[in-house]
Amino acid sequence: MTTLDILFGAVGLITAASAVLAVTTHQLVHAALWLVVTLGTLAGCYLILGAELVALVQLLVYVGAVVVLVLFALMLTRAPMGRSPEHSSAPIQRVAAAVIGAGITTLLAAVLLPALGGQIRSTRAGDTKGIATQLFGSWVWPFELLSLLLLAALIAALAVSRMPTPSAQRKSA
Amino acid sequence: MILLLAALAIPAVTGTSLIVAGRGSATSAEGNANLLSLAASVATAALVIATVIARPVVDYLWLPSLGVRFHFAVDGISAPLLILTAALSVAVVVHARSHPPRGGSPTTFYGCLQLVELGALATFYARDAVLFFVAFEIVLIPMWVLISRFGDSHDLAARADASGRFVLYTVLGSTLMLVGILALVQSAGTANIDALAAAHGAGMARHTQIIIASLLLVGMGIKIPVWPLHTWLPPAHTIAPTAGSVMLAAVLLKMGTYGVVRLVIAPLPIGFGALAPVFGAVGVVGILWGGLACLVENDLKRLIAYSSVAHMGFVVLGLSSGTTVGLQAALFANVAHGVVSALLFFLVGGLKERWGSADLATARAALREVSPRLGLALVVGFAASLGLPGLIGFWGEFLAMFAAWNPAPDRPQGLMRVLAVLAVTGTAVAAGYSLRVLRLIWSGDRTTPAHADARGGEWSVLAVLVAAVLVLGVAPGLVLNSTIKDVTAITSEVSR
Amino acid sequence: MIHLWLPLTLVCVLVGAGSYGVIARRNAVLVLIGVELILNAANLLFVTMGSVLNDPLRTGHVLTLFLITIAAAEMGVALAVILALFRDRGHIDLSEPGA
Amino acid sequence: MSDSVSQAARLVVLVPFLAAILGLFVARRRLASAFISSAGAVVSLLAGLYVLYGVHHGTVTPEVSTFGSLPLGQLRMPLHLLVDDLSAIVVVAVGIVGLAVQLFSKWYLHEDDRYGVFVASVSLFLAAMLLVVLSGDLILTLIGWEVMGWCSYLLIGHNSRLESARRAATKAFLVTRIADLAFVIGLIILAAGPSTTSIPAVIAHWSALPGSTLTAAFLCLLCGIAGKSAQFPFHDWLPDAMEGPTPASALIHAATMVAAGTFVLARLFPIFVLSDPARLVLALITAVTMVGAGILAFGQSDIKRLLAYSTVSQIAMMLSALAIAPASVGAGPAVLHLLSHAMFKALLFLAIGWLSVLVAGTSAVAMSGGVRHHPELKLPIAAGLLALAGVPPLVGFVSKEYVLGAAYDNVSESGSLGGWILLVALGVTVVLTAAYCTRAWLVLTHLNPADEAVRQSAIHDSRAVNEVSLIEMFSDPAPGMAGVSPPSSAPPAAHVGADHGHAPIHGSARVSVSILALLSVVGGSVIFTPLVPVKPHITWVLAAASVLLILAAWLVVRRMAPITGTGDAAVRLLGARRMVMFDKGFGADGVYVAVVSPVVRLARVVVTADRQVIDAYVRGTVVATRWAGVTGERAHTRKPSSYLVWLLLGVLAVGVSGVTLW
Amino acid sequence: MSQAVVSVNAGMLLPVLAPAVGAAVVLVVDVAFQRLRRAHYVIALVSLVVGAVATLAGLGMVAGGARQTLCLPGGGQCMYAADSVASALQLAALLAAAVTLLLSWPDDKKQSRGGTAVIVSLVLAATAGATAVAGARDVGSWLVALELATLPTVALVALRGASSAISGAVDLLTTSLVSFGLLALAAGLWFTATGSAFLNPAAALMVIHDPTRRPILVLAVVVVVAGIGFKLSLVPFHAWTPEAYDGAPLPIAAFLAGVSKIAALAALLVVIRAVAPLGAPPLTAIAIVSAVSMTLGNVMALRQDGVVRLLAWSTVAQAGWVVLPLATVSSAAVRASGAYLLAYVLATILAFAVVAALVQTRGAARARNLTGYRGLLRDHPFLASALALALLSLAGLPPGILGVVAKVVALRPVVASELWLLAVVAAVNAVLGVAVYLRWLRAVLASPDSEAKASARQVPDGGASVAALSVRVHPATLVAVGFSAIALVVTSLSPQLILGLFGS
Repeated sequence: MTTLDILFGAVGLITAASAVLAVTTHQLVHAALWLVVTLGTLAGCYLILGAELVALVQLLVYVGAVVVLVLFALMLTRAPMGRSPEHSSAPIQRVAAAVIGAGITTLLAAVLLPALGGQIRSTRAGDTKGIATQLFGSWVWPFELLSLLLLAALIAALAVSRMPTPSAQRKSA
Repeated sequence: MILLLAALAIPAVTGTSLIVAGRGSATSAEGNANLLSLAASVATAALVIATVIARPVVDYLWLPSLGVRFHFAVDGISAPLLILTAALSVAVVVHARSHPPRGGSPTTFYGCLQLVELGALATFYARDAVLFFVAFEIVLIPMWVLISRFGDSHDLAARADASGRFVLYTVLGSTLMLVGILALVQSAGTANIDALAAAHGAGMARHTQIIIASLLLVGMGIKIPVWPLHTWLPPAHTIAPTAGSVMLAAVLLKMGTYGVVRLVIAPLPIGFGALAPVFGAVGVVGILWGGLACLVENDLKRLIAYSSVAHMGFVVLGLSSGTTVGLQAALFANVAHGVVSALLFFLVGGLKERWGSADLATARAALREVSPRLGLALVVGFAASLGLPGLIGFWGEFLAMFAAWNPAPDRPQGLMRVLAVLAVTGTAVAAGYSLRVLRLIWSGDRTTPAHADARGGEWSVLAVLVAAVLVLGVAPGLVLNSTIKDVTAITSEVSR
Repeated sequence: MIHLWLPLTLVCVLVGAGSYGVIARRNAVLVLIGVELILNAANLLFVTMGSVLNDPLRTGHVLTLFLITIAAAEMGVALAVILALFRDRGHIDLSEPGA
Repeated sequence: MSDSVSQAARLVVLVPFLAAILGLFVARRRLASAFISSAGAVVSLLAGLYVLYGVHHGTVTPEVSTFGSLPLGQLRMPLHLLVDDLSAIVVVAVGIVGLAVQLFSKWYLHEDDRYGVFVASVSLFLAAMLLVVLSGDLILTLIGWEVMGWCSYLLIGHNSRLESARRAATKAFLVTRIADLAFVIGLIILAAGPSTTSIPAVIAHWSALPGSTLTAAFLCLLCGIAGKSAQFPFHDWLPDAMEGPTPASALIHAATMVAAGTFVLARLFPIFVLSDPARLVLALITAVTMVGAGILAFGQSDIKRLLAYSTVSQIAMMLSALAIAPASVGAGPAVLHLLSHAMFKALLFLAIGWLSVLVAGTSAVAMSGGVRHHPELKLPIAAGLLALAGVPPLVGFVSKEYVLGAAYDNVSESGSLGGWILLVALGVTVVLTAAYCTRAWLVLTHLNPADEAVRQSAIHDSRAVNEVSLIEMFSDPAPGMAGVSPPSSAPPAAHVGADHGHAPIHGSARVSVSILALLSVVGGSVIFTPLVPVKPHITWVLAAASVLLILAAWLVVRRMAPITGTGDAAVRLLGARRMVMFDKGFGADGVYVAVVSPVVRLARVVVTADRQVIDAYVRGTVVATRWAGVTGERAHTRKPSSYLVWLLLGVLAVGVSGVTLW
Repeated sequence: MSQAVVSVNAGMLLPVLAPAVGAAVVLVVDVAFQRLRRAHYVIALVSLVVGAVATLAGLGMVAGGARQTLCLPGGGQCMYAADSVASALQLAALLAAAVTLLLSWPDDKKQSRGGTAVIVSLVLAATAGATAVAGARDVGSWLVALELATLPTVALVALRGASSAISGAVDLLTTSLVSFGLLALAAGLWFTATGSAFLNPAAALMVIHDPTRRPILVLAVVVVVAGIGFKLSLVPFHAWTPEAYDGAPLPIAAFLAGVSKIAALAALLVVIRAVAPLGAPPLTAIAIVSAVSMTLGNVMALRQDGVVRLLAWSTVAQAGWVVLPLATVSSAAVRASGAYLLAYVLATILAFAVVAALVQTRGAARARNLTGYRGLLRDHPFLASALALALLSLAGLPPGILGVVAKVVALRPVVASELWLLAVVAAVNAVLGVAVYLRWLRAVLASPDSEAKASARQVPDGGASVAALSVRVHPATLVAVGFSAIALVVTSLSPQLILGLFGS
């Protein structure tokens, strides 16, 4: 039981709890906020695992951008404040969801833990320089593809949002 | 070599051009289309006969990555069937002169006929197992079009049902056959039919042989058709136009038995030996089943369809005996049924057009009184179909029964003898339904409603077929001598 | 030094929670949240293995960065489509049959 | 010499066959077809005579090849003809009868529009019979055998406008065909042993190993022979076959088809004698048949049917000779009786046909006194009847004595059960034969101021075709199929009505009749006996006994014959009511119907099963597919969230299966 | 700290670079010159053709020896390999994209929404993703390229703007997002199991002897199958297919059926080939998925009256055939699956092209409904013949020899490894498939009846479009039809042209 273990255990516990809350709460905004907590604590986990750069990016991109996007989406779709059970689907489906979720968890655990769970490893101090070198050296090709992906996504998002509404089309047609 | 390719190319080109480019152009006129396809079929027939004499071989690699060769040749077993196919293709075109197709554009009709001929010829020429399968499939769609577009126009639903049944049933059969062929090629290591036959299943485990053989037998059994898999045949025959029925009964069914000889009996002796009793049994059930059905069936075309089931049952029985006599019997009965069923379907097709229906229940003028030519052809046809000695139908049936009585040593003799006895009783049933039909439509005192007798194209076709029935009945050696060599090679026993 | 079962268990839990959310939610945005959780589980797996394996390519970390970016891009397109859906139907309930 | 004989033997079969084919082409033209058919018969008869000559003087190669042997692997099928003294003489007899029939029918059918077809089929029939006689190969025998059956179908049903003729033809063919099933199996068994179909080889093979297999084969053969030769229990088709024109009857029932069985057995006699059970069975069959048929013949109200039953009885007599003749005696007696029967029965049929044309009917009533009115018929009919009755020295007497002698030898040598039975049966048959001959003669020569009214009225109910039609059981709804055919249907050959000026008899017909008459008178001891391989010995005791029996029967019937009416002894003896039963052959036809009807019921079951059971699976798949489609559509709610459920469920399933089943 | 810069061979990357650059250029041009519309298409076609030509270099290769680039220094492993399989799929993808563009060629009358530049650039981007994933040999570019091939299609579907389009887009979106999450997880598992970023046998072979890490690898593979199953529209990941096809504009539906299927299979094959040398036993998961997909797809397709939905369901069924050989993990299976996919794509794109052409002449209402096809053979013999050929190829019956051969190819590995049950299921489904396509073909051959036209007029939308019908088919569409028809005929005459692409 190392100190890292204890730290990770604590943070990870929060992460897990908030993740579960994020998918179960009855209030949309709470869900978004719990997501923020999850992502933030995950960044903590990364730190503990010694990946400072990743943790940083996580905070910037995810907490900074994605969650904001989510919140905007909630606002724009006139999400009701306060508890509203209708965000969750029919009970049967929820039961199914629980079963499937549990199933997938156990499947993964059954495969992963026996193989590696027992091991105790030292985590390298994350060297940002090394990562950067690799990112722009070895991984240049996927990096370029990624830029194209971002471009395409940007255009796509723009075009779809600028797209005239069906009601307008009906008028025009 | 060029002969053989031409024999395949002519129907292919004519058929496709008639279908695709035919309409609208000058050929769309009934007569021109007929003339064109008549010329094509005659040329093809000549070439086919030339190939049968010259025995050329075409062989080059077609699909290197599958090892499929474009390999065609002629041997004693396929020669009679090739000639039969070519001759009947000419016959249907000639017959269609006096009975033009109804229901669609004539170009489509003749084009489909050409494609059917192409498929049948390619199947009988093919020397590569996979190529055989491809050729086997070619006939499906043209025949489907013939049935679904030019079939009996009284009941459209029945037309759709019959054509659908035909194509779906047969596709199931051929796909199972494909699985079998692939397995065979896989485990034998070659797709060359001759090599397969020569290997005699050497180095293949018994259970493998049995599995492959059963796949192939079920697949081809649908085409033959063997007893419980026959229910596509009667509706198809009932609905199909005359030309369709003739090609279906006289040529397409033969492809199944031919395939059994080529791809089951020769390459898988052990597997087939294990399955032969069952195969023969269903064949005999088919004999009795079809015959009995004919005793009460009231639609003439349906009746002949059922009699086809019965006659192919004799072929199956002969095949399952596993002796030279049996194979000879089966191959001869194959040809015999081709001729006889063609004759009968030409007749019945003509009668159906004259009567407006093929129903036996309504009173007709006795053919003997009003149309002696049709009457003569009918008498000969049914005499042959009841296996009258001296006519073409006799040899196959008798020899099949003989072969079943003393089969190959690895067959269960007791069972096979029981089968032989049952088959003999089947001939009595055949006599029963043949005389029934003759008594209903051939003899009688009614002379009304009178209808025209056969003449022109129809009569010539009928006359030729009647002559064939007589000649091959008196001199069966014409066929048997052609097949004996390869048959002996298959059964690998010295013919004394 | 760290016991690997800790992060791995967290991965499993996150995936499970994510899939639960994907199924159990009808609001499209909430479904997206579930998807994010699954993605983050993958990230965590990468980071964990990347930091314990001695990999010259730094695969674990680099791929995590990629995935984060991809997630952002996805989110953009997704929200655009969801807005279009909202403008079309007036709600973003995924348990309503589509047109 | 021998090649020319071989050629002649081939011609014997080939020429009538070609004549038949040609005849079909010229069927429309009377003269042409008459010429072709008669010429064919003549040529084949001459060739037959040459063969006969060759056989008895000089050397012949017995095995004559035909169209080559068939390549059938281990089964040898040489398809040879077999020329020996046995076949040669029978060929000649058949040729004579055939020629006579051809000549006669030119006159008899001279107003029939299908004369050409008729003579063509007669030629084909002759070819088939000659093939059976000359065949040295079981397959050739079978071919001739079945082709004869088919021709008999065509000939009996010649006048296919008559329902009764159609029915009789169908019945004849079906009954014989069903009997032939066993025949075919028998041939297969015989051929399977030596794996060849050549008759000499078969005989050689089986005579080495007699036993149960051989017996089985012969029992099967006997079944077929009983069918073709109209033996009990298949006998009933023959009287109905009288629906055919009289020349056809003369051909089928005198010399050819019905006698073919006898010939085939005679051919196989060397191995037939080896199987006692089979011979006993044959003895029983023939005993029953000859007596029963004799009785029935006496009770027939129709002279032609009387002849028919007498044929049945006489055939039984021939076969009985084969059943009992010791190996030492051989098949001679049977063949001899075959020949003589051919002669006198053909004579009788032709003569009666002649008369029936003149008096327009064949019923006893119609024919009563016919001979008195047409004296030119007196001689032939008398000769025929005397020969039939077996009065010395006519041909019938000689051959019957040989049969009796064979029975006597059998009893005296081995004294087998069959021998005793047959000896008795033969005695009874002699009496019965004499009785019905006498009756017929008295009827025909009956002189009384007959009131024409009676006769004319009686003409029309002479036929007695049975009620329930076999084919009708096949439930075909074709019209005019009413069980009892309408009373309007005329008697056989009545479409060439005498009273409406049938042409006067041709010389050729007259000649043919008189040739037959001559042969039946002198044929016995002078012509045939020397040519048939048989030890010429006549047991005088038996001869005397039979003559006495004949005399007695003659006297009795003579006493019985009434002076009034038609002078029909049977009417007096049995009473008209019972004679109806006789005409129906004691309802044997009903038995056939009883056999057929279950088959038809089975056929209905089959058709139902075909549509409702087997095809049900096909339709079932369609239904199943459609149902699956409907279910699938229900499952696709088009709700994205439910799709997500499937997706993750699928992942779980795939993952689990992958991890566990890899 | 190793030298980190990889070797780059741009020529080898051209199949990916060309469409990518093309997309960028199109956008720039669009910004620069507002008016232009056709120029975009010309640029796009040029770039696609360039890429296509560039793939030919890789086609000579046998499956094993590959042209590789982006290799780590020191002759290490490479991130991009253009071997015959990859190049063949790339070629197919580029050509399919070209046909798609031809089909969506702007028509003078109707204002194309969202600007043609967007559509063109998105199509090009997705195509670049497809070609990139075919060549990808490392987890990173594999993931990115796959997403690049997927994400634009969502927008392309949505861009039509109709309600059906949007709901289709939503279905596609949600499914793709979840699937991508799973793929990312699978990639993580792969990395966990092998400790290598490379999808190649070398990495897989390290695990094979380690009984505890082997299950991780297996799980990675099957999760990849599941995650890509959505893109291949395998049951049960298929549900978006009919909605998206039906909602999307026809060219985009063709794109979904063509390019994105190629991308999906390419991605799958990368992984399968990586594990193939393990001599893995038959993958039961794939067998089950394939059998279920065939059956459900055919059964559902039998009930569709809308042409596009029918094609969508037939896609599901054909996807089952595509992965059928993969049930036996082997290089032969990989080639077979690729060949089958190409045959399918060729036929289905031709079918879509004909439908698009008919929309222009007969109006959407008739062209999208089976009954609207009655009498086609009489009215448009050429189009009808092309459609018939396409359908028969899909059904696997002559004269669609290509389809027959494809059937043979797909069944061969299954039979070779004696999976009799699977083979029989496939045979039964061949029958169902024939039923599906002949149902359509019967309508094509049937004699025209007046009531169909009448009904087409009654439908308001149909009426409108009938009113707006152009008398003749747009030349670009005709070119598309003719191009794919000729390709299908040629490959039917000599299927080796397609089989040979994958080496032997």
